[in-house]
Amino acid sequence: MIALLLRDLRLAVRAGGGFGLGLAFFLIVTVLIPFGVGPETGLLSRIAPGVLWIGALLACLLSLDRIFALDWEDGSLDLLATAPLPMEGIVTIKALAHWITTGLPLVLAAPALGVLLSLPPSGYLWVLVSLALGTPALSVIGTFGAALTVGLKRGGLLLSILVLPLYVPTLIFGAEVARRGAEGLAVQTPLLMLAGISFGTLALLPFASAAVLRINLR
Amino acid sequence: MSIWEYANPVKFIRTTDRILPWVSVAAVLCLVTGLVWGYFFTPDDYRQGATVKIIYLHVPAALMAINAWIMMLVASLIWIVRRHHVSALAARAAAPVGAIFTVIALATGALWGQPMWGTWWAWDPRLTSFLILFLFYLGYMALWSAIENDDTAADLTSILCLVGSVFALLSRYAVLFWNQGLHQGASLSLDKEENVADVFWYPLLVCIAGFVLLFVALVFLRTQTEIRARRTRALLARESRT
Amino acid sequence: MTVRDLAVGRGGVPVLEGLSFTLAPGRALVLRGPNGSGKTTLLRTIAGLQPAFGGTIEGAGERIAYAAHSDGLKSMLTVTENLRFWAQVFAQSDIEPALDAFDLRGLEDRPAATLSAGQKRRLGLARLMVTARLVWVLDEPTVSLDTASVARFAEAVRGHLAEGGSALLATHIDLGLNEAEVLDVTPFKAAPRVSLEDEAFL
Amino acid sequence: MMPDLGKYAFAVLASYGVSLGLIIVLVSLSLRRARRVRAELDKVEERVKRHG
Repeated sequence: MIALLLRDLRLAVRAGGGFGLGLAFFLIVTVLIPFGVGPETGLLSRIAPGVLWIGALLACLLSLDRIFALDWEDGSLDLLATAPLPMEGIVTIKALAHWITTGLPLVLAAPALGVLLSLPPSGYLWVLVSLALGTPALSVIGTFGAALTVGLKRGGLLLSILVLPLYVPTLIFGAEVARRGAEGLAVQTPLLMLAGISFGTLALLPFASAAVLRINLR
Repeated sequence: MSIWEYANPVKFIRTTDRILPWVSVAAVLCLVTGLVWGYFFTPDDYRQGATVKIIYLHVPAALMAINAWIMMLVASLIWIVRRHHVSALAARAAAPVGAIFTVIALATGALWGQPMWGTWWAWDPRLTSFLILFLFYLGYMALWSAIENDDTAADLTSILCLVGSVFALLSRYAVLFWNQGLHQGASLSLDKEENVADVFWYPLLVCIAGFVLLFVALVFLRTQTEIRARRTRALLARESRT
Repeated sequence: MTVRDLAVGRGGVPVLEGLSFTLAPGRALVLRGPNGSGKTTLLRTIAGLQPAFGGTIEGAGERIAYAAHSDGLKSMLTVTENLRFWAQVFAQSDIEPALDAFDLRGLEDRPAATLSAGQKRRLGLARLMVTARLVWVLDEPTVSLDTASVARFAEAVRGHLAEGGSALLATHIDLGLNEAEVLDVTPFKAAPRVSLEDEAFL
Repeated sequence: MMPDLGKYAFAVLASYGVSLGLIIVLVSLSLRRARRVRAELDKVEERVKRHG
């Protein structure tokens, strides 16, 4: 399993697309927002936590279809399915690799982009914490969507339609933590809910993803 | 004689063919009675004025939008556990009906909200939940139509329906937490005295019955259609193979 | 491995049925049959990728190493990295014999993207040797191999058999594996029938 | 006979219009597809019967 993780990470580094693409998209979204809503600092600092969350979510969405598509095309997915790894393990590792190549860079870049949106100083910590806690859930849910659409030719758009409604609870609680943190309010309740969603999806959703993947391989 | 006999497509078509006319007539009767009663023969509410008449569409549609999803969930579970084709096709047939009911609930809600709250759309928990429910319906239908093999599609959509149900519930609580909302409490509960006066309550009940019957009739009809379409494909496949 | 009265199908349509054979250790079995006769479906079923319609398969599962038309190579990784990855997945570490057997010396550090079709195929087959699995299930293993490479491949299979392994191959060309038994799947062709999932509607 | 809807006429009428319109569209689409699929099936069944 470690080998699979290392291979996916190595591929992401070599192919370039992995780390760079999501980050660049995140940057573009956050840079475009002030052009859209105007440069007024007060407004920007108020919407900054939400914008950072939306940007991270969209950047994450962008790379979902790559989770299984390449392995499907070159036949590795068939071979992995006959390997002594449990399918649940494979999808979990795939989600983890996606998080490390996409989610983690987004988490780390968020404070830097927060500067561009004049995020209040009290917000940096909570944006970082909420994204660090929430992006794994985004990767795991996204892996489920990618497994659903793996054999389809134009699965990209369908994947977004399927995954976006599933992202709603994570987005609401994550952005709420970031917003309350930025405004100096208590964050305990949404933070606990966000953690609950993350751990819950991490524990349960791989079973659904594995079942879906088996159906798609047959 | 067990209920599972009706899972046989032929048996299902034969049975529903007998029931369908009655259900359809009953649905039309109930809807016409309820709506006419509600529209022409009920007084205006002292607070909401004539807009109270929207209740006869809004509440039943909203109720059935949720119940349709629950029915799809049950049908999906039956498909996963017992693999009865009729069950999977019934879930497929119910999805567009549920989606349309969701749109009706949203549209009437917006039209009601405009004079009451002074805005077409508020990110009120209930409205937002229905919007999310609508997105779930869209995704579900899109997945059905994207996959060519019928059984694979049935398998994948049932799992999506299961997972989606969990996330829909989660969204419901998330949205409640996120915005406490303008919407009045449920207009309908078992202790009706608290909410709706009898004058509004009885026509509303008839309308709800009408929507339920309409849903049943549409699902029967559409499931029959799906079964016939599958049968046509199966016959053509057999023809080309022999 | 023993297969008894196996029925397999594609997209719900039965393709082969009533298939029985035994593959003893040290033996090889070559499947023959025209295109579309269901060899690939049979091999996928035996490899556990799709459920059988009927019959039993014993001694498969965790003992099988499967190789299909596509090699599952990552073009961005080098030859050694590709091999080492599969070795690790199967909890092995020694990739040297595989490199030797398929004449991949000198190519070790080349990314798989720069290999020729035949070289890629050899790398894909070398993967089998690092799985340490007893039963090789191979689907058209000799596609895009030249005569010398085919001979090398036959040698590798022979070595595998000598170590007590066995091999199940679907192929059209003569590998020079004289000891292999041949099974023509044509007689087991399933009667023309609609798919099982459609049957409920007829 | 017509109830006086007062200033809420638009909201009420539009609600009824939109809802009934959507229901009618849904029902007629379902009916049309039902009829088409049934006709197609009948045709295929007829042919299958004739050819044995």
